[in-house]
Amino acid sequence: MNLASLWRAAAQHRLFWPVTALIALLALNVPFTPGFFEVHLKNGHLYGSLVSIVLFGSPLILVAIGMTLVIATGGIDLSVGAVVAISGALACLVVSKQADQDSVAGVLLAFALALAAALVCGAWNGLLVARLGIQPIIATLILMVAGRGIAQLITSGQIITVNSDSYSLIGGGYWLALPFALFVVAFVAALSAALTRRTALGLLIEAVGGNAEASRLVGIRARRIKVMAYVFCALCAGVAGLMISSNVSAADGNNAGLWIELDAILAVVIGGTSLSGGRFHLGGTVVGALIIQTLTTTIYTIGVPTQANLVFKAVVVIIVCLVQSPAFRAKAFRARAKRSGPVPRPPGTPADAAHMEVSS
Amino acid sequence: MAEPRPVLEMTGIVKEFAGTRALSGVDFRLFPGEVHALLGENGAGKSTLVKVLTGVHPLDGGTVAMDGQTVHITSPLQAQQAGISTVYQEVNLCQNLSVAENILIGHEPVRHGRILWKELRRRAAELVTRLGLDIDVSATVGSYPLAVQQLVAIIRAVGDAGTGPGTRVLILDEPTSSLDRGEVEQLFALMRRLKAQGVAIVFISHFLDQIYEICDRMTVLRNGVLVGEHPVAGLGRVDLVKLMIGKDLDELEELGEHHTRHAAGDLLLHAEGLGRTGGIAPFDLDVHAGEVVGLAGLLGSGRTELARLLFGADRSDTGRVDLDGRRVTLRAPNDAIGRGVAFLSENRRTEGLVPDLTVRENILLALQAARGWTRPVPASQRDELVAKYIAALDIRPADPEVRAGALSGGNQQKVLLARWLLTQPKLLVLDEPTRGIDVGAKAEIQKLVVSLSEEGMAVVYISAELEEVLRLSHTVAVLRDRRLAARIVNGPDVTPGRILEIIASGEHR
Amino acid sequence: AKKSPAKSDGSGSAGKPITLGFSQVGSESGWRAANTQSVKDSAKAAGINLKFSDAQQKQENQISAIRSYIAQKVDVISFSPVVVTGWDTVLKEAKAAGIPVILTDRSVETSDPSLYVTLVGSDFESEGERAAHLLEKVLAGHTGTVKIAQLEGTTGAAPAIERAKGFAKIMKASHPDWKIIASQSGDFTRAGGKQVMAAFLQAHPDIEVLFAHNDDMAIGAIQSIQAAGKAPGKDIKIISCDGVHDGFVAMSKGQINAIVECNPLLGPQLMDTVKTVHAGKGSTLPRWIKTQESDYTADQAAAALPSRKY
Amino acid sequence: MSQDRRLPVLVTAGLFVLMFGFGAFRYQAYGFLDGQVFMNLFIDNGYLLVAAVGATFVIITGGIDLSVGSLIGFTTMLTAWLVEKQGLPLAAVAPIALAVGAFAGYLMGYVIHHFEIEPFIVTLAGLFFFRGLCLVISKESISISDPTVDRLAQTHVPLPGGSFLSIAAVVSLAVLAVAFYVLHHTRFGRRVYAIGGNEQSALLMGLPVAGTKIAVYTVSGFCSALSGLLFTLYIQSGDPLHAVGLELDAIAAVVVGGTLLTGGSGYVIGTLFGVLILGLIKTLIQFEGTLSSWWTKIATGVLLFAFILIQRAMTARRGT
Ligand SMILES: Nc1ncnc2c1ncn2[C@@H]1O[C@H](COP(=O)(O)OP(=O)(O)OP(=O)(O)O)[C@@H](O)[C@H]1O
Ligand SMILES: Nc1ncnc2c1ncn2[C@@H]1O[C@H](COP(=O)(O)OP(=O)(O)OP(=O)(O)O)[C@@H](O)[C@H]1O
Ligand SMILES: [Mg+2]
Ligand SMILES: [Mg+2]
Repeated sequence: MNLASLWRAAAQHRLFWPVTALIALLALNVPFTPGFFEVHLKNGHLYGSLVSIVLFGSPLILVAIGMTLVIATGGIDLSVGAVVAISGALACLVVSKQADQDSVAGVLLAFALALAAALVCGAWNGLLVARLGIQPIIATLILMVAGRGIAQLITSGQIITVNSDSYSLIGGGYWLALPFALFVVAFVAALSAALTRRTALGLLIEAVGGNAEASRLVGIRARRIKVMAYVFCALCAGVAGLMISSNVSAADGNNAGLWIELDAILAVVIGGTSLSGGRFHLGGTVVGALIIQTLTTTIYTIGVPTQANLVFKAVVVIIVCLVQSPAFRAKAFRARAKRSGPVPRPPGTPADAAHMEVSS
Repeated sequence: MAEPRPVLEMTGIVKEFAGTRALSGVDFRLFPGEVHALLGENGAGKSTLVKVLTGVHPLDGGTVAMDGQTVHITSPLQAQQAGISTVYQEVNLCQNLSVAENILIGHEPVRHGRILWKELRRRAAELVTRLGLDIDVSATVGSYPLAVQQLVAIIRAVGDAGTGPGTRVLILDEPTSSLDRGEVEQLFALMRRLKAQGVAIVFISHFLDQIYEICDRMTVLRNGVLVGEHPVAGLGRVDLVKLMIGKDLDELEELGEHHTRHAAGDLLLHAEGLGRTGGIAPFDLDVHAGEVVGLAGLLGSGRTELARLLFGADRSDTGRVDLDGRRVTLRAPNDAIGRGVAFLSENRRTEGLVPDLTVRENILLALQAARGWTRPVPASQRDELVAKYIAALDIRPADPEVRAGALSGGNQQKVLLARWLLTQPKLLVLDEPTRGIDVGAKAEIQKLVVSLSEEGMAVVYISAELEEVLRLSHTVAVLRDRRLAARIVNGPDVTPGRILEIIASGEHR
Repeated sequence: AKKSPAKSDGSGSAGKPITLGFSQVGSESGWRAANTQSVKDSAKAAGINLKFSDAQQKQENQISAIRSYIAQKVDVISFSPVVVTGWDTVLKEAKAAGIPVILTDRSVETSDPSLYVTLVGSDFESEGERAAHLLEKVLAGHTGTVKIAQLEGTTGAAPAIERAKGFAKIMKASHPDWKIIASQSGDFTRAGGKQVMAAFLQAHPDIEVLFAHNDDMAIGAIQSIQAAGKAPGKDIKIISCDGVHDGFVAMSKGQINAIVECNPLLGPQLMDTVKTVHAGKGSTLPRWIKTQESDYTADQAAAALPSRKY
Repeated sequence: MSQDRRLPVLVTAGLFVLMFGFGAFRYQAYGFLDGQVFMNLFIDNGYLLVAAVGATFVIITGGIDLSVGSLIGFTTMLTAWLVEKQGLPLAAVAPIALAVGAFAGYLMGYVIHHFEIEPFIVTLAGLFFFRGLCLVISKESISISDPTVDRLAQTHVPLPGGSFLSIAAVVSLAVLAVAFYVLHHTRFGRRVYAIGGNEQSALLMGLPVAGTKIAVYTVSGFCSALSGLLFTLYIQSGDPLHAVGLELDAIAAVVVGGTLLTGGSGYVIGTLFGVLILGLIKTLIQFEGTLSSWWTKIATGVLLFAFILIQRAMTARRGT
């Protein structure tokens, strides 16, 4: 009885369904990869499926975290993929130009330049959206197209290889036997949580996303807030770019971060943040990103034939979204327990009921 | 004694929302050809009852019967088909469509599926004039102020009550909340006509005089419970109020005429030739600390526009403003806010509330915006402040963590008021603050205004109710055709009649 | 107007330099970039006035590019098809306008062979076969089953399909004991190769051979193999295609056992062909001018490395 | 007010003319002024126009449809497969393809409305799903040798002045006309705008919101399929990688045409100019003919930016 109530409490929690989905997806691997959950020490660092999920998933998590804030302001950022490519390309270019590629100073310089570039990209998006009032999707589409070109311009279409242990640390290296990327992600996540929840930034962002005109009339400097969101998002993408390039010790201006924006947005929504802006949930986003990365890994490990990859992905995504949708669960539930209430509701009514609140 | 059969009978209606139980076992009967008042405090459950009836919210219990047969209405569309047309509390129109379309969408005149636009506009114009309104029906609804939109919503509902598939029941949820006498008269005339045609009308309002003027019978709710069904004639005001809020209401009387205790502080705001083309003609206005300046005028007279200019919500294109004797340029609201001006918009839904945020967050928003994002309000202080104002304004439910969107109309209004009081402004601009607020709360708010002004806060007060304006203000500014026609020092000799005279004639000695 | 002189008639009479309209697939990989560069350089060298456009991997772009070349009345049109099918309409228009067409890099399916003069490029299927033969060399002596993992290129892309086909063909023909136990797309990228390989190693710890459709994926995979505590090139033998510089570096370290060259530097050959065609001697050319390519094994790597230009 | 809302379209049209003039001046030497160059805009972008028209419906309701590109690709594959591998006549295949597309749209609309899942996500799943199905049908491209396809593809609709249009171009213009009529002269069309304006209000006004929303996605699905057929004519082949990322072009075209993604305002005519502008940007870059791969991308971005900037500047002056 006590347990039951505890269960109900858990089921109420926002993260309940995303986490359930994640666990289910992980469990799906076990029959195909018996040792899926095993993690053991291989030449000085942890090794196992879970580790590689975190390792390969961390860039997506970063991008998704940034995307969450942008979406919360009622915007969207399609340019993250391009920013990933730019920052990676720039960093690798700088490192590869150095006499001693291993020198920490040089690598840090590369990081600094890359992030500076990312910052500029973010400011640019912010300018277009907040100052010029261009619709976010189109404003960022511009950088999505041109930015990819800029990245290729930097690498001149080639793949820039670097041989620098200090550079490969951030995305490929290990620290305390754990992937260093894990620490970066943890840091960024903690930072953004603090930035939004310890200060009033989160509240103001949610207000701007929830009702722009009202926010203007209470004197919120919406423009400033939006610019900050886009800059932060670009910075996250920048770091992700460093990770991706460092993970393979090479910058690929052509393909790095290609289509990552879609996965990021997917992660944000699976995490429970609405694309219409307002309330946002960083924790959910992280889980969402992990779900997507797990999905990718699963496709590889359970041997889905290549041509079926996308179908498989689509099906899983839609299932995950369905189980998360209260409307769907309500219907599914009513379908099973055929207790007809006083008024048989046609599909759609609960939806509308939920929306009605505002107008009561 | 043989009663006629009710056209609509709701029995044992139950409605639960996530936390709250909005309706518990309410019975409601409606007879053909009657105007039936649905009364109750804010949050009593009036709108919910309406929404449950019209299928916006699913029922959690009880039955609905029309002409004796049980009906299952599960969407507004079905309600309309069943002959129930409704004006919901918050104006629900499509801002992007023209007035004409908003009135007739769904019933557009068509030939071979092709919309006959001329015919459409003709019909709309006709319906509009029937309510004595003259506006360009091909302009978008969004270009008109709330009051006009409210009228359009009524015209839509009534429109198909006249033309549509034999409307039997007409529901009006606070239709008059921001209309003034002229429009209300027109509306009542129309209601009487429909009543004569045998249409049954549900009328929700917090204006008791209107209830006594137009209604035959009334049903009173309190906290979602039915507390009585009476013929209007049978029940006096005092008893009615007692029935609604469960306690006597003498404060209003004791409040008396405020302006008698006039305390003219030093000049706070001085506007000179301030104006905005298309909005309001250039005007001069002085507001002193501790002074209440009431804006009187008819619908569309420009009160809101004036108020918005004082706050920088719109940019003025002529004139200048001094605050505290210092010249200021009001480019955006936060220029004004920074100098202690606060503005409560008349349009709580689109310009006030952030529905997804909690009550607490909504209340704190203005203060937080002023402090900037780096300096959040300390938790302890925050909760204490919020609790204080929830109590002071008696916001229900008193839980700071509920979604503001889930509050009843009146309570949302209180939340917004709290939001601005929190910032302790020097000048408080209130555009129809008592819109949709129940008698008790209205008295509370009026008392609040009085005490605030006594503590030295300057107030610019807009209300569709002349009496209210006169009761509270030291100075009355009369607007007409979007220009400031007159400024009068309030006193015993200033009566609603006199104001209306000025509005009519447009000049005063 | 731009630097290139206006053309009144298509014939481009002796005085004027030849104008070549070249439509590139896109810039999806380092290989492609090298290919583009080579075309541009050799055009300059050959004094041919090049009109270049990049189709961003979209056939529709390539078609409209070709249309605009027709409208601009260039002397010769050349392009590396994004896909093998669907060119008839636009090629007919070119033919109608009397502009000869040369394909590069990969061929197209047409109803009417006269629609293009010749193809300058490599044969992906044979590359797949050569890869299989190289594997024979590498496995020299080894008998019994061989567990192979395959890193495919972008799903649906011609090189990916053809190389897989060629490899499978030989397997089927002469090596019933070779088994492809895992095969996924690494999108021709290092990141892709690395991620997929990491997953493979989890699910199939017993992989003995890796066939990667290009060097980049192989290089990515090598990193995963090392992370798994195995020795690339020894515990797991690796064969790949292309022969980009980094690939040779890896091979010289013994991490890749053999590479099938797929030469992107076909600019010079292309320009010669263009000249011949423009001189009206197109009929003398073979239908398919194959690019000179060779196979390399680890022992040749060090020697070949300095000479790699891409 | 109503003036203001038509302004973006007018501005877009004006800018298009301006840009075209610029091209004509810059490349007159290369026969840019040859009427055919202009007609090619329609020939080369007809299928995009059809897809964009479908997207316009969705976007006006405040939704979005990302499955466009994949559905087009899928239709090309399906058509090619049925015609070539199954030997069905095109006359039979075309209706099937259209029905499939419409049904796909219907399904997505149903899930979006009844299960309250964001359109972005549902249609994104659609994007993955149909791209996947392409590959499931066949990894390799299938060329169509069917004579009817050939004939349709080669047919030139002659125009005064020696220039010509393709069948696809003509069809796309017809679709545009129909869409315009539906949106502005039928109840359905007005409901689309109403929902975009305020879905709640539309519901409270007693409009059939569910039906309309689902219908809109069905329309978009249908348009994608039709666009896919036109694309098949244009390319005469099915390929699993056809039309990748086309949804973004479609959305961009719609938005550039002055339609708001927030829904409720916009005109299909604007979409036409949006498509023409994107097409023109491509054409200009091709005529420039000296741009490297990456400069092509950068130039595209810059032109798009310049264009939107001017559009903003010209429309903003009127708006509040
Ligand atoms: N969508 C909703 N979700 C949760 N609670 C709701 C919702 N709508 C109304 N309520 C609650 O139901 C109760 C009745 O609300 P309702 O709007 O019916 O009051 P009302 O009588 O119309 O008040 P007012 O006179 O202010 O309009 C209130 O406590 C309100 O908080
Ligand atoms: N009856 C009307 N006819 C035409 N326009 C109107 C009408 N009423 C208001 N307007 C428009 O509203 C604006 C001024 O109205 P405003 O809201 O400032 O007046 P108000 O006195 O505040 O009205 P309300 O009583 O609704 O608050 C002007 O732009 C005017 O065009
Ligand atoms: Mg109410
Ligand atoms: Mg007003």
